[in-house]
Amino acid sequence: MAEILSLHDAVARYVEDGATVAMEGFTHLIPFAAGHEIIRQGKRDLTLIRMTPDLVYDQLIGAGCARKVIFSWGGNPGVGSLHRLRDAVEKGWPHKIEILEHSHAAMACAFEAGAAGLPLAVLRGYVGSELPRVNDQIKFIECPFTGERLAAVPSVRPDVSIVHAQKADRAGNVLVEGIVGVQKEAVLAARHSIVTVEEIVDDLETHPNACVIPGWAIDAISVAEKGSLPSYAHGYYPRDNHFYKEWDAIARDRDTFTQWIDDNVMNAGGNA
Amino acid sequence: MAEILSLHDAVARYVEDGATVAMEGFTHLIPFAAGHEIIRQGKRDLTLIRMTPDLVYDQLIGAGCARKVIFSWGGNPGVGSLHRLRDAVEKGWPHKIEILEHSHAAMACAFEAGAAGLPLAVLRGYVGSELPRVNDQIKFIECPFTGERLAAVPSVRPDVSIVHAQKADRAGNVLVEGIVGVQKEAVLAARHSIVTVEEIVDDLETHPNACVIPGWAIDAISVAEKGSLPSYAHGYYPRDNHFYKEWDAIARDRDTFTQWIDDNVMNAGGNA
Amino acid sequence: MSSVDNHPDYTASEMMTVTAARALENGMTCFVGIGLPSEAANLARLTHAPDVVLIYESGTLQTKPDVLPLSIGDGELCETALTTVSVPEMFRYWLQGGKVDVGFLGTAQIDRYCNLNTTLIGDYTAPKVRLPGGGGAPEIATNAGEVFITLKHSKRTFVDEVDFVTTLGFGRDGKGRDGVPNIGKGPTRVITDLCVMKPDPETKELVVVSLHPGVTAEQVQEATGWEIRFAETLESTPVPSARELDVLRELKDRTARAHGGQ
Amino acid sequence: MSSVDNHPDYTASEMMTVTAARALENGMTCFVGIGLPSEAANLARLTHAPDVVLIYESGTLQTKPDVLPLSIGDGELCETALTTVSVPEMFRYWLQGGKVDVGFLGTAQIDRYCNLNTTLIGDYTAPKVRLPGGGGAPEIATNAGEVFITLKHSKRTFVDEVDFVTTLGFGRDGKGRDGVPNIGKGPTRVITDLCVMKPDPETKELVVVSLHPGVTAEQVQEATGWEIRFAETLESTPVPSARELDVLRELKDRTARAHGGQ
Repeated sequence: MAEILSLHDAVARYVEDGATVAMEGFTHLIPFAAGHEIIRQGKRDLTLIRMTPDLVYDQLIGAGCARKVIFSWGGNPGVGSLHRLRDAVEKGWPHKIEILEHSHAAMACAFEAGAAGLPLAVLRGYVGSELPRVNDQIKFIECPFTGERLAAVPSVRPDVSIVHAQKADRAGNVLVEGIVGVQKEAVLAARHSIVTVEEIVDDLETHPNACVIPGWAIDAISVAEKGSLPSYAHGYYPRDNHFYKEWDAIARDRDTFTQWIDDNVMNAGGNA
Repeated sequence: MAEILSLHDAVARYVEDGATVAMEGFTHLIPFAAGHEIIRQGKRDLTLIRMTPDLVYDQLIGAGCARKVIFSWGGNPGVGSLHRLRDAVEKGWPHKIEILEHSHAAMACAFEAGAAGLPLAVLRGYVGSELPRVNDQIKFIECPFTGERLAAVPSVRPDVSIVHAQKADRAGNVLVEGIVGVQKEAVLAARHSIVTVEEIVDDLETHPNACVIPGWAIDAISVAEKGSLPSYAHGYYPRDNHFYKEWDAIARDRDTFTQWIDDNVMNAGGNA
Repeated sequence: MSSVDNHPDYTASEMMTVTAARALENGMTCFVGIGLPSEAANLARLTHAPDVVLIYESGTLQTKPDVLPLSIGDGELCETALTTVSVPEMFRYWLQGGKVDVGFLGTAQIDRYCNLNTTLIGDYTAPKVRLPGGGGAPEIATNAGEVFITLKHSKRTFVDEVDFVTTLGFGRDGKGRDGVPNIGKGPTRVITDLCVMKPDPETKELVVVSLHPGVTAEQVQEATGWEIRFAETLESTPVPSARELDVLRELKDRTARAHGGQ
Repeated sequence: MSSVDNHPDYTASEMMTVTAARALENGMTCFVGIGLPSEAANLARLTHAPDVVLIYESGTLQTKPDVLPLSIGDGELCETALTTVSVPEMFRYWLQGGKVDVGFLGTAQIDRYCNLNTTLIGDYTAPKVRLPGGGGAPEIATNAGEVFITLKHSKRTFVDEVDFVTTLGFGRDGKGRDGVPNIGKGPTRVITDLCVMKPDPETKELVVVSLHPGVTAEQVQEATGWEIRFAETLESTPVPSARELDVLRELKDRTARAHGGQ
């Protein structure tokens, strides 16, 4: 049953050094506030899973929280590279990280399979791609009915998943609306889950088939107003495309990056 | 791209003798009007797929349309047996039919896999059940990552799927709301699809994550007002529970059944 | 069935429903079968377990029906649910995904190892009676944390050997769950109109642990198709409270009015 | 690039976008990559193909953005979509389920057999440049009915051997799709700022079929990292119409205003 906790307490309780962490949100509803809290608490050796690492993982990687990143598209959308991801992979700064890369289809299926309690996802994928050559977690199986060769990947089953959503009610039921990505899957696939929300309301005021995650499937709810900026929250605030462009210059250089983290994360308090 | 056709013409065009047909709707939105049209047109040798055959398949079986039924729960919900299904299986009236039975979980996964373009569905299922002994379409595979034994069933990929929905817009986009069952999966898994709707409207007036099936994924839309009675259409009319209870007596006897079909289906016109 | 002093009159069927309802703890997540389980689960929700989470296979999550559904997919279930998901999602994410504490099932036949038959009486290729089939039960029984079973007690239902194992209890030898990974505990109690039974922790054979007031061990044996075991210390099932009976009767009255009203 | 008589001035980049847009037929279902493909697909929708169905991997089905998205999941895509589904559903039901006629992709590197590299430059374990990775492309390229590719022409992008096959064109030998069941036709045209290329029907090697007005074969060869083939009858790509240019420029202006406005 979801407990309403401060973001500080939720991260302190559920994100352990060395944990496998999935922070999801497909462009929309990216849990930046939670990412910053992880940086502030100096978590280390995390295995970070995310289809699109985006700025949130660029920041965590640059801040030294990551040991390994599992992803399927690691860029700054519409802008260019994730310089901190590249610096870690290419030059080992602040330390070497391991990467394991998939395609979007495979990762989406792996989250889905994790939510479905399966050990693997099966897909018509990776045909002719060289990704299976560099990712030993991609295998192939034969369909026992048709003989067709199909790709298989292990399901995603994180120690903790963190997502951001529009709102929760007082029982901790959460509404996710708009581009829902793999958020529900991430929560259901994980051993523990934290959902940050824009607000807590009396009534979700929704429709019969809305994407609602029941409170009893969530461990902690934390209010984090504007908690997905510079990403956006459908119905609350738009994406700060300007900042996404600015990030390119900030992250290109180690010093400007570190300064930015100091100014905007380390010394920015959080909402503990 | 969906074409708006009379139900007569849609069934005449897409339901061929010998075809594999899935008519779905999980208690809700069962396409009775379409079932009656199939009976009126005297279609024969159909392989009928449906999780819960319900009265609609009892009628089709009793009227002699079915060669084979694939299902997972064949009762009159809350009332008792499907007497026409039983009479066909137990006594071969009006002729012998073949049955292939699954569990709900397996059939739901098989529809899902069909929609997903996969030849098989994988599930943690059938453990200790004797169903695999009588259904040679249930196999077991080994997970290449964990070694776990998992059940596999062929995906459902019908020649034609027929579902009922609340409404379509003029471009043939369909809104399904409430208990959505496996309707979307049935449509997407099929080679051809017919959707009957209560009405055609200018605007579906819906929300960002509604269950909408785009017109270009559907072959034919037919207006069939009250087309799911005695089942129901959320927002339009309730389930006729009374008729479900009455059906028990009607269907128990071959003569009363045949009379009912004559009076209510054969001589009832339809909306051609 | 006669009443006990200081308690209101109740029927054997009410005794069964109330006892089944009491098995559900507040806050549990329960995947509910239609019929007797649904009646018991909703009684629990309306009495001691207001926060019990009821899930029906039609996709209705955390539903609070005001009247009992006739079918597993009545409109009432959707209208009172937190949300309604597709049927594939229900079986994949919620049941198979391990979110269900208890599966609550009825059955047509049960044997001493809690194997359930809802498929047919007789031989599979030439059945004497064709029953509805497995429905959700085979995977509810293995993917839910544990399973409660409720049905009326008779020699027709409690049989020495089920004609078909639709749904695993503990297998025909009681060892059907041994060594199977990622499987629930299986049946932990069976509630009938005569008594409450639990599997022996070792052999998994059903043992009568509690007799309903006024019921004798002989009555239970007569209604059971094998030589049934009784616990050394046999409890007497607590009788229904006046409130439980009131709530149950009001629920059934509302239901009858709603379903008769068409 | 200079203009042709009776036609307005246009840039090489506009020529590329307009030509890419014209490849899409009205009513086609197109899975759209971000950047150049998105610009071309929306231009098609706003000109000759009003009923083209645009799908983005963020789950937005049949979307009609008024301004071009910066990211694949901009709010604009959801707000103007017929409906928005989960990302697993998008890849499973819509792409893998065979509902997509055309995948429209960009790339960092392409070889003569249309294999695409968006993973890295150099060696996998010690990359010179780490690129974003596969994203949706590997399965778009195999599960869509056919694939259009658009990118700027240069020796950096048109390479003799891609450093990594992220996404299958026709394999390093041109035979990568032979005998593979349930696979799309693969790339059927490549549109650059210089020309249009199509795979040879037999060998699958890219052949220049059309030069943009004012572009010479030599220019194409100089911008290509292998000895590129030219069709025997080389067409001249039709120039953009005034309307196409107007619509494209208005779209880009609206986009700049929208994205700069924060």
